Amino acid sequence: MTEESLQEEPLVVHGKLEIPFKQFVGAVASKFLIELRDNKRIFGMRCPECRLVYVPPRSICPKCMCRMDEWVEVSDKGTVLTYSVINYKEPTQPVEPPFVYGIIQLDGADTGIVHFISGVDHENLRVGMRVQAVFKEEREGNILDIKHFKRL
Amino acid sequence: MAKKAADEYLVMPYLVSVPCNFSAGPYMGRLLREMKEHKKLWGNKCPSCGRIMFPPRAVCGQCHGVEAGDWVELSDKGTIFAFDVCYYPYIDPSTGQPKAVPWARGVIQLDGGGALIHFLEPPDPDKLHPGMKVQAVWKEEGRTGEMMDILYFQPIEEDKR
Amino acid sequence: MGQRVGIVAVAQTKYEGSKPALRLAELAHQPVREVLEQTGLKYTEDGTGIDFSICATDDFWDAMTLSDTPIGDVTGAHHRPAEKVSQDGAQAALYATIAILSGHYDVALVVAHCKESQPASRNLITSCAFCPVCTRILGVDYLSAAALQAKRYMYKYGITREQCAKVSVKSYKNAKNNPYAQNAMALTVGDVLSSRMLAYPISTLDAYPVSDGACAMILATEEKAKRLTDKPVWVNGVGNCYDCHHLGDRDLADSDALEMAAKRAYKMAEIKNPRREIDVAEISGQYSYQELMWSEGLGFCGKGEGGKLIDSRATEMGGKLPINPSGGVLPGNPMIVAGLTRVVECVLQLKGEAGARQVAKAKTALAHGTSGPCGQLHSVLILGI
Amino acid sequence: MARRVAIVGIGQTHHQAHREDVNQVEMVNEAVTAALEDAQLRIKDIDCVLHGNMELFEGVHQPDMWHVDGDGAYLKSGMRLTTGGTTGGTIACAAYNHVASGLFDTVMAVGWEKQEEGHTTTGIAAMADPLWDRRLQTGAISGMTAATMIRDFGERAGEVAAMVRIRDGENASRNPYAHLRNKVTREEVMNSYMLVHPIRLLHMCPQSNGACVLIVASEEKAGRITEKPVWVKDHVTTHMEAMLNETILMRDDLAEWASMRVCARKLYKRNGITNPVNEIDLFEMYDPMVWMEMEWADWFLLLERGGYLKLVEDGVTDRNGSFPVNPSGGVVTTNPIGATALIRVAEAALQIRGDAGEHQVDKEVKTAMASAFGGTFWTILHLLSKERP
Repeated sequence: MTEESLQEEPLVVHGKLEIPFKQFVGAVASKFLIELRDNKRIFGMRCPECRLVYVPPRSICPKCMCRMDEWVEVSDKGTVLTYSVINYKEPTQPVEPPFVYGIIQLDGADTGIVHFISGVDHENLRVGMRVQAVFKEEREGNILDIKHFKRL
Repeated sequence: MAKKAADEYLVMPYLVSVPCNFSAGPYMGRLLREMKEHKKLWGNKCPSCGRIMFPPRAVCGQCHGVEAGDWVELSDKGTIFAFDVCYYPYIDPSTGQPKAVPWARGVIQLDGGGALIHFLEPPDPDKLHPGMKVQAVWKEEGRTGEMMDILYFQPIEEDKR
Repeated sequence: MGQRVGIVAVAQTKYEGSKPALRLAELAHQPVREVLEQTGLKYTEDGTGIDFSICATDDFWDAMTLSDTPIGDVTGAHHRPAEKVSQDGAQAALYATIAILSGHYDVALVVAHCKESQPASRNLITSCAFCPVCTRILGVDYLSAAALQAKRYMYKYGITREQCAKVSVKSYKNAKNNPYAQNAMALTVGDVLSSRMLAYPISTLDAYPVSDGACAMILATEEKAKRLTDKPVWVNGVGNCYDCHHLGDRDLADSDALEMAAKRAYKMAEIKNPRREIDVAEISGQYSYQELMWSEGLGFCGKGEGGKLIDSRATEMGGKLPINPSGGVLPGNPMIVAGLTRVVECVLQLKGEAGARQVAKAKTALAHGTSGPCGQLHSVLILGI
Repeated sequence: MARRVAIVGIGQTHHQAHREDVNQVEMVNEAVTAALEDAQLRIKDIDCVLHGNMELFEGVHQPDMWHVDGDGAYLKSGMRLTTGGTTGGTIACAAYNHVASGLFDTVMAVGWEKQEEGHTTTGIAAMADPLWDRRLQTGAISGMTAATMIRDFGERAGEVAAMVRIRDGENASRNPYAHLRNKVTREEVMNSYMLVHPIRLLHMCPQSNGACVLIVASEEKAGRITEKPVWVKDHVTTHMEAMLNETILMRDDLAEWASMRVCARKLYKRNGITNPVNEIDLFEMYDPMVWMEMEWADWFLLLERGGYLKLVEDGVTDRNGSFPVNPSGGVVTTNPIGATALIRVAEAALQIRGDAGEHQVDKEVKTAMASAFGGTFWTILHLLSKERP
């Protein structure tokens, strides 16, 4: 072997890491998503200690660590807490950029939910804007059963 | 709730798929190039303990960070130290696809030093045994500089039982 | 506390957008070799050498289960104790401090490495960190999450894009004094504002570039540190803290976890007034707004006053509290490594070895690291001489 | 200065193949809740939470971020340490270090895995070098150890392999948390499905979903929390070089050189142990398959090659034997990988407390040892004692 081979262009091998996964959302989140899918209704969960209503609902209060089982139906209307216009593309994104992410606090909920905001000129986006969930026609039992939130 | 949801447990399937640019570095890079261009295996020596490191690498882990010394050409013939035969189809993380079974692999001690794990043919526990002499079968066309440039190791003729 | 932990050696690679010539272990080996040479230490457990190794590395980033495996060869893991912190490197330095204080180990090596250039996009990796129940499917990653935080922060406290852009301008300017920095340039606020928008309000120059690099350090008990170097740098305080996960559970404009982490570190280091007592700070801000937000969390200014702080120029070189004389993360430090780089830079400052980026008379320094989306986990180390 | 550290709380899930009713966070919360209940503590009493699991088993990047929502780490200190199969052992070491440092009083270590959400063998195969032998992996189901045991001991090895599995099944049937709780017969073991020649299904650990939580505390706190503290006397971590293929098997001095023996020698030397089988009362061993227990136990226990086979044949390692091994049923009956090594420590502690219930061993347990295995032959040993060290 010759010394020249040390001077060669660095060898970079194109490979990949690819593994399929399937994650269970659990009984509580299943109920939440089934309600979205079957009845187009949005539920939250109230903590017995801090009384906060969490949307999306969970079985454990992340702050008090207690079990929650008080379901609360919340509105499909809410207020935008923050937003961003996304101008870069990744295969992980379910829609084509540019698109808008927002965190929306639904009426009756104490926490926000991350989702898409659509149908608003980007210059007109505002924190505090009122929006409403738009459901998909064909729903599958995931959070994308809400297609996006539209301006009220 | 209006309608009591049945005990339906939802699952979110998804695929982690990350294309990667793996730098081979000067040591592994040199080995892979030699495999591609000359069908040769090269290792390097630890100047401290004298062992042959294969695949070659920057430092000897056993000597705690001693940097590698001379290059050594290795044989593509060797002896099976131990082997197993896989009947369990699992998903290869390099492809995301299940691998066809059965397949056999052996820990092969190369003549003159160095060792590797590689596929063995035939994948039949009755036709392989520890101590058996084996030889690399190289890909003749389209070598790309990877371990699979060797297709598999097979028993050397005179030792076949 | 009767015992102190001292940092006796630090090293880092130059940070670059891509280091195609090096494998991960070879990358980690560079700073490790340097700290071994600086101290003359070997990997021994007979009381004369390094008796514990910690690497900061992550399986997703390295595309490898047990990403610490190949690194073990260069950290002397063979037949010896080695552990892996799969988070930001500042957590590894913090853990090394704890491990030495425990009395179980005397001298610890810490090394962090990452090649953000290895995966096709870092967003492919960070999107896997979100709750798979309701968030991941939306395609949110650390960049888009940061944009949501930036907008919330700017809205709540009236912070302007110009104020954020000033952080970028300062960072890239300071980086010119740092030979290890990846990108260094003279920018104007206008350059930052007009750079390509990635995720409003974060534009290209508000965000750190893809980066490859590694850094390492050796920490030791007080007694051994004094023997190993004339200029040990003491870890006087450490603190870390988690926030909750769902972006909508938090008011993203406030960094409760950082306040808590800082409080813990200040208490241990007996710091009452951080703004006055700390001479120099290295803060992990991957996006320009973060330096302002984290400054608030660290108590360098009041809540919502991060914008005023940058306007006051107090955090520039020559100011009362220079932040990121090295340039910080914005000019380019990879995830996993960035927090440890902050610690390394603080050590160089305190030893008076920071060259053109030296802050005069620095005696107490603060290093900050963060892991997770929108600063969900913060680590703070207070260093002193 | 170093402080004494005691285990004061233990919690586990009922480890199972299927947990479709809970997500990862909810599953982990079950073990957290159980540990807090065991210690009679509330989450506010915990200073610090340490997380451990493998990212590529479930595909969640930095899962501690999400898991904070169920393990109580909100506004607490903590970190995530992962070292493969040894992870549970590593976070137990880290929990000890955190408390001994004097900076934390009560620390919770959380190890978990939800194997059904990914592909265990795929995740393990991803451990190999992507540019070298990643495509040649059979994950943890490597037939090499079994092959060399059969080479050296012939049919006897196969018989002992069955005996170990029968013992583990018997023990697991008494352990309500174990995953595979059915007793098995020699014929069932011998005729089970061939996974990777010569390893059969019943030689191998299952893929489990589960979590284990350990709460450790300073001497002062421990005294207030429990009347039965279990003291962590010592822990030793010993890794090995990265490359698996050439280093592990092809050495004449393998028994002396393997990390198991190197680790054990360090532990014994530091703690004045000369005859482990006599001086240690019980061993919870991380054995991903029965063959590995058979080979590695010689290394751990400083026996001649094959010495352990005789111990198994003589019933010494049975639950009512003089040196019980894996009275919990061991890894061969339960393996949520990130939790597995922590379960070893937890089960050893339960035996010392005398709280193991149906699977409590007959003899009194004053000293117990727990091992962890991971990566390329990495080993951690914990030595626990009833008496304050």
